[in-house]
Amino acid sequence: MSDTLSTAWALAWIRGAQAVLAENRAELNDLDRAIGDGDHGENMDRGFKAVAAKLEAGAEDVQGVLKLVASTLMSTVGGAAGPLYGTAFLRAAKATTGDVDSDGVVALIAGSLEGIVARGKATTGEKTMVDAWTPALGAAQAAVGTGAGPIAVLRAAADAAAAGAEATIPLQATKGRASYLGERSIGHKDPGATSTALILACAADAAEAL
Amino acid sequence: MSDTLSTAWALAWIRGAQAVLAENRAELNDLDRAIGDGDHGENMDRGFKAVAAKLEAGAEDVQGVLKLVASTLMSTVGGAAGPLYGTAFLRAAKATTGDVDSDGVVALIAGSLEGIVARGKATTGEKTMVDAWTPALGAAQAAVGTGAGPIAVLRAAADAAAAGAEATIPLQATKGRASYLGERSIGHKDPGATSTALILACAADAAEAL
Amino acid sequence: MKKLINDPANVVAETLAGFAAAHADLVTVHTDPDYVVRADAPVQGKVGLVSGGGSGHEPLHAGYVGMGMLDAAVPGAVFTSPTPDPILEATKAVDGGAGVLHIVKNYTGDVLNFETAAELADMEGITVKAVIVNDDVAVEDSTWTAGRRGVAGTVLVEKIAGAAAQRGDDLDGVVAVAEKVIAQVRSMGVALTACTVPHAGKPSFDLAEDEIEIGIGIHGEPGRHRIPMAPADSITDQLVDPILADLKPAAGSKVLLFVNGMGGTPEAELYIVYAHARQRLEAAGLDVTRSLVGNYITSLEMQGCSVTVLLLDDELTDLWDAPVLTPAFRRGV
Amino acid sequence: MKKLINDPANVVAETLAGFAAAHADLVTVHTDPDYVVRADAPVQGKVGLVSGGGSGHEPLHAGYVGMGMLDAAVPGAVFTSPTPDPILEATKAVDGGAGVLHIVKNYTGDVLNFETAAELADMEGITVKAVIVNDDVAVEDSTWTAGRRGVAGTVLVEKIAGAAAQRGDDLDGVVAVAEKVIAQVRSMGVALTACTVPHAGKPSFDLAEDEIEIGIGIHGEPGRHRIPMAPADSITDQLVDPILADLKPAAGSKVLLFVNGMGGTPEAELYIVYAHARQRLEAAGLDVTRSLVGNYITSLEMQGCSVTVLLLDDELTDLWDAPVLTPAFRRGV
Ligand SMILES: Nc1ncnc2c1ncn2[C@@H]1O[C@H](COP(=O)(O)OP(=O)(O)O)[C@@H](O)[C@H]1O
Ligand SMILES: Nc1ncnc2c1ncn2[C@@H]1O[C@H](COP(=O)(O)OP(=O)(O)O)[C@@H](O)[C@H]1O
Ligand SMILES: [Mg+2]
Ligand SMILES: [Mg+2]
Ligand SMILES: [Mg+2]
Ligand SMILES: [Mg+2]
Repeated sequence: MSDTLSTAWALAWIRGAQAVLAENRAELNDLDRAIGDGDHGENMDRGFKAVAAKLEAGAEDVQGVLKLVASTLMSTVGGAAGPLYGTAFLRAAKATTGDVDSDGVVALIAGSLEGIVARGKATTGEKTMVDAWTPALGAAQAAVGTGAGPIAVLRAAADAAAAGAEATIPLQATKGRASYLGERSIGHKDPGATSTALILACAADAAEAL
Repeated sequence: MSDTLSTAWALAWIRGAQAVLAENRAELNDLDRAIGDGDHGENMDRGFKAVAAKLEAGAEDVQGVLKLVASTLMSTVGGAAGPLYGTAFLRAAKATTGDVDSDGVVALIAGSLEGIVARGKATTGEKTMVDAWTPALGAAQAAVGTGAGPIAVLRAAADAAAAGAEATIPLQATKGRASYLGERSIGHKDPGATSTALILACAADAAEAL
Repeated sequence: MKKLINDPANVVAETLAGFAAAHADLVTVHTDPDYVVRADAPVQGKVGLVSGGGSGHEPLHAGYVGMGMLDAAVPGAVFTSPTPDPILEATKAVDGGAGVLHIVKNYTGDVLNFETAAELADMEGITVKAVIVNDDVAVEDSTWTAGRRGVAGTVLVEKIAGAAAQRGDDLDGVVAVAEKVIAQVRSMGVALTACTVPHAGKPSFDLAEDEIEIGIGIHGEPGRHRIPMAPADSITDQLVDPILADLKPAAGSKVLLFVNGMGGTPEAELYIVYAHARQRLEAAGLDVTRSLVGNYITSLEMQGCSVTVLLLDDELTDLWDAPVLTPAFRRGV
Repeated sequence: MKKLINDPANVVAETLAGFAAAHADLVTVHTDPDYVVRADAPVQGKVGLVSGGGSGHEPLHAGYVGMGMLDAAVPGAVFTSPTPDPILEATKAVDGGAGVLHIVKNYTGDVLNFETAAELADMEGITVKAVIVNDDVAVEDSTWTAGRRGVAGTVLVEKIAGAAAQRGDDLDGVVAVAEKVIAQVRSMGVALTACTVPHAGKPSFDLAEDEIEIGIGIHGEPGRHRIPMAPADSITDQLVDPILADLKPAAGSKVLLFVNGMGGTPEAELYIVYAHARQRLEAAGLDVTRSLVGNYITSLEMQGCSVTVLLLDDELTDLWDAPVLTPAFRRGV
């Protein structure tokens, strides 16, 4: 365990995310099938497969990895999730420098969230991935307040994102494709919030496994 | 029981046929569905409903009834069955004069068969209505030979038509829509032979009920 | 059965009512008996073209009534040939003094009803000739069968014969052009699903979830044999192979390649079939100089397609390219 | 799932290959990134029109590339908005110096990806403006939702804005025409069956044998509510009523009535819907002066349809009637 997360962590995170999103492809499609158009798992899987293929080329630092993820997602995912995740990773890269400590983890998550909100103009409670990123940021900040190291901060964020994703179930969607369903969107978990929780869990897993 | 069948018989026959074809509409459709396009019951029902509506206007003699049936079937049934049955009834009318005795029944059936063959160019064993009309004619001729009256001649013809229809089951179709199936037409009863048997049974029923 | 219909018995009549209202600039729809004619029929001095058959193949035939194609279309009940009366009335309505050509798909019912109508028209002094389209290689053609069915090639016959009539050919000339197309066109179809005739209320045949029917006709009748579901390229091979075997086109021949949708297949899939069929024709040394892809002769909502190949020469190419203005087919006007 | 495809991952690429071969006279297809342009692009001095979105809606958008309509179409994966790269490349390929209009259907994904592409194009010195089509009255339009979806009205926007660009309007002029159409067009759809996205392999939603989905979108997403199967006239009422309630057209207004098939519905059924919709509009005092009936913007093999009403004035009527020459839409040429 070290006090900062390096390029190796970033690479392990994204490789792990690729594997986890591939595993959860069908489940994410099913969630999207219920309140959207059934392609979210497909989109994320396609995007992270493309990312993984490019990662082989290597990246100099954490920010290099994040930028590669950003541009690749932007150019391969399409749909709503492509520009949203693309901007999220781009802002995460811009919000940090070099290896990432506890504050860096907070900055990374805050940057992601800001990017998503800047593009998608959603706020909390609209049943989108914002409802996973927002509690993740809150939990990360709280963990830093208790003096936690970056690994523990990431874990706190990941757990909060997972809880946030669960908490989208009773919400009525007012942004994204699910909003077309009106009240019928209630009772289903948001696919984008779910993929966010998976990705953040991979970040924590990768950090713990270092 | 009389020695000739009159206009009342012809009217009762056709009314009975209308009822029986309506009852057997779905069954004839199903037979046609197996080796054709599933509309034979529909076609016959539509045609005889139109005939029944026109019968109200009345007809002077047996031939008048048969001609009305012919022209109405021709103009309402369509498909293969329309021109075939239309021509059959037309030739039946032309082959007889006034009330029908035993020889008249034979002439009526012979006329029908000739009309069908003239139009459709089928011979026996091709899995068509010819395979019901041909044994019907043979049986009628045989019955006349034994001195039977017109009612018994009709019943013999009807029974032979029914047996002929059953006997189409093992045949491979070489005429009509069922021929497109090649060997796959084997094992199914021909819908047109079946409707022929129904119609001739109604003729016998009507004669017996007089 | 879920369909956008009211009463199954009124499907054809209600369809014609909508068609008449939507295309009043191009066609006139007569009811009782039902037939559709060019708005400017009869065109004096021009050979009149009449086609028809059971409904359920839309846009065939009514969609092809107009300048450069048909003068009249006669729609029967769904999948049931029309009776002689409306064929006769349509024939009378489009006779401009140069005679009338009946374009008949080879089905016993169509042939018999058109034959009767032609006899009746003849008695009224109208010269009628008929051509029988029989392009379906799925069916064995022999004196012992009802012969090959008429399927997608009908669209090409109607377009090309229509152009010949429009340029002023006489009746024998139009017949000759139509016969040339018929001699040089072959088709083969496949169904992924059956279709449901409205008044029947259930599918015309049963097909398992992993089966397809090769050699399907256009009337919801079963095809020649069933195979397990396969990739598009393999299915396409099974349509192209019998066409080439039957047509035996010389290498270097120019051809028109027509991939037709049966009504329920997404257009994208038709282009996938087209791409492979074209590769196959090119590999056989053929030059695909004209193409048609889309739903032109359908079987209600059936999923599937047919492939049609027409051998072209300069005359047929010119007639194919000639202007046409109908509800469903417009080129060069 | 039975489809005429090879590998679900290659559906769009193989479709484009077939499309390119079949329509080489009208369009050029670029791959990697995928986009389709007019064969004569860029047209110097003319505003370039680019549209796009997920595939699976064929003939939209690629079928509308050509003279008098779109200059380029950008197909994404099935039902998934394309990424910014191909939109940017298409934008560059059709810029003839007069600027480029992006016609975007109102879906978060389409809007975000086109926005990004427009920013990138701007950085390369190309003036890009965008219009957002949002004609679907099934969706509540409020600041609290993603807004109404863009559906069948898109076809009319593309045709009419395309005609404005073709006659030489400048970018602001074409935007104004497109915005006028968007302001005056409303649609509402119904699904009788769901459709199956190839890579998903199962229907996008579940619908019982006796249920239909009112207010369906075009991406296989569920609609607003479910009702038991009903006669066509009653279903049509449920599409026409909300359109009239939202559009509130003055009696005597001239309108275009567009009945669009979702891909798997027989054309005959569309005319039945058209007939009743037209009756309803006429009963409301409207004058149906233009009509369009057919599969113009589909959802794969979905069964169902949409009704679209566009308020016309003389300018829009003239632009609607203007010549157009594309693979899927030809008038007056
Ligand atoms: N305006 C928005 N802001 C934030 N997230 C959004 C927004 N719109 C959609 N999303 C997210 O995107 C997810 C859907 O992504 P995806 O299915 O890949 O794209 P599409 O909806 O274009 O098919 C939703 O579950 C939601 O979390
Ligand atoms: N050439 C023919 N000669 C005699 N009968 C025929 C011939 N062709 C078809 N048939 C009869 O017609 C019947 C089918 O009638 P129908 O289903 O009403 O017409 P279609 O085949 O046009 O749908 C067949 O079952 C057969 O008995
Ligand atoms: Mg989605
Ligand atoms: Mg039949
Ligand atoms: Mg029939
Ligand atoms: Mg999507």
